[in-house]
Amino acid sequence: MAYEIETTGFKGPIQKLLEFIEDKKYEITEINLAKITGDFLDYLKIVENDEPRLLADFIAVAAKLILIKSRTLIPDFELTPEEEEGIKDLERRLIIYKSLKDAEENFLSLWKKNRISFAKDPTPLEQNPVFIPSSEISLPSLLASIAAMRSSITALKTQYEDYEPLNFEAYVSELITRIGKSVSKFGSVAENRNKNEVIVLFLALLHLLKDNKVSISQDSPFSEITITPNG
Amino acid sequence: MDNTEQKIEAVLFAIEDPVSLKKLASIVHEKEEKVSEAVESLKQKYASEKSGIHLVSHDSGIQLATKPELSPILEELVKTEIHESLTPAALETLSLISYLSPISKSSLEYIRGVNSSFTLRNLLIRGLIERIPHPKKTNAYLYRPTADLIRHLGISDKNELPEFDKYQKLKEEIENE
Amino acid sequence: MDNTEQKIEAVLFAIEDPVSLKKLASIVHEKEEKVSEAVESLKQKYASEKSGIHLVSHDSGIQLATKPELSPILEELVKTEIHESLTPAALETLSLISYLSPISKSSLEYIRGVNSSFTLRNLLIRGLIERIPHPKKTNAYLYRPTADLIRHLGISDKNELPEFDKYQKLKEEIENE
Repeated sequence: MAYEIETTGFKGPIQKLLEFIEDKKYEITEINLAKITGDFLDYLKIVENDEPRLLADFIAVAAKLILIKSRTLIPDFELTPEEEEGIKDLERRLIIYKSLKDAEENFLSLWKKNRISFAKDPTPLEQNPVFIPSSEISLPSLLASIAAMRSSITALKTQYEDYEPLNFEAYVSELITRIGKSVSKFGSVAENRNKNEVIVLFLALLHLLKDNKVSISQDSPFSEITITPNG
Repeated sequence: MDNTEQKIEAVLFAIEDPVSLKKLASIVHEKEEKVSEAVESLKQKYASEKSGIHLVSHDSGIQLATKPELSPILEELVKTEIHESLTPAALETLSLISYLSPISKSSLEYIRGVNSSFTLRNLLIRGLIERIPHPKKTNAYLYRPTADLIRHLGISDKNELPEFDKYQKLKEEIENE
Repeated sequence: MDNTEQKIEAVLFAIEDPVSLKKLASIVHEKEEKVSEAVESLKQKYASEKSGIHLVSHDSGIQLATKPELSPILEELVKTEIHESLTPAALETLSLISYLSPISKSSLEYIRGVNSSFTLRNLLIRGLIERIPHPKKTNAYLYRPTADLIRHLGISDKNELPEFDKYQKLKEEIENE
């Protein structure tokens, strides 16, 4: 049953973010979130490798961290009310998640104790059960029931099969090719891409920047980003 | 604290069948004499108190059971259960078993996405389905509609179910997973 | 003599699954209020006395079961399947559902930050959680622990989870999102 694979053992974006903060013994504040943005972006590579199905969830959080980081770096960087709300929401989720981690500890300690309260063993099934039909059982009702289940099975399959992981590496190399040896605009690179792709492209750009492969410049907030290849 | 009595009560509760003193002693790791005393004390407790259950001794052993004067209530219980209408979960399971029989519990659960132990038991007790040993797995079963159900539906064979062929593919799909 | 309590005890003993107050009331032909009082008194009796069994409460009803401290004795007698290991994702989801039940998939995903469809499906099939229709949204569900899970945690009511109350406030907050 191939598509029952779970995201076993792999940490979600909120959990991972909390871990970065707690490793540094930080409080959950916007300033501190900005400080661990780099760690989180580095971690995306691992996600992409080990659990690509989770990449989209991670990117959604990464996008918020980038906003926070930008605000700390660029003094008059302005956020839309929705972006502000998104950042507040991220902080709130971290706080909720953190307090529920304690609940999980409590739960696990009970589970591990293995102190089970047993119900009575079900009575053995009779050899000759009495036939007890009911008015709900008819040819049309049985057909309607299996038809409904058929469509839910199909939905389950499509949900799994339609999934296409975003390949970070591919975006980085695509970006290198697009930029080539000449100066490019990010706007033209990101043209006709969906939101997730634009975010990945932007992350790929930051990646190149970190590796000193490119230099970037932007005249004012929200204006075009100019990419210049190094060397 | 000595809790032999408590242990014995729990064991008698969990096991439906009569249990011999000897077996009880081995389960609770105590001497038969001590177990016998504890059983006596339990018997007193249930007899004296306004309890709905009591301890019965047979040749084959000791057993917890409902008091005989309460049997009308249990008849009432059976009546209530029988007249209960089929839940949507039960109808769903019945439909799958009718169309895809013989089918295993794990295939059923895979399609329904929920645990089906309780529903299967219910359908078995009502004589709507029956189980046969799984040809390949030990201690596993395959489920199929009873002849009574087929008759009740007014057909002579399950393949007369509406759009029967169309849904056979569903079975292959699941089994290929 | 009024023997509602006695009758209820007999019924609870006879049925293996949790029974709702409503169903109990219809079987013993009494008002739900009266049944609820009798259940409370039974609960006290089993809890206070050096009994080997006790009453477990669940959203779906009440059930008689052995006391958790006697688990070692019974484990040898009764086979149990659900206490298999939990993956981190399953553990996280299961603990959230236990503390915040009934909870929607969207609230769960809001907290966890990851799609939880597969984990929920696995937990449903293992019989650790169950779903009920969402009271306000069509085709949506709320998730809660099963009676089996409550018993496997060795508690007699989900509000016996450590620091349970603390998390109920948090629940309101999340629902206001």
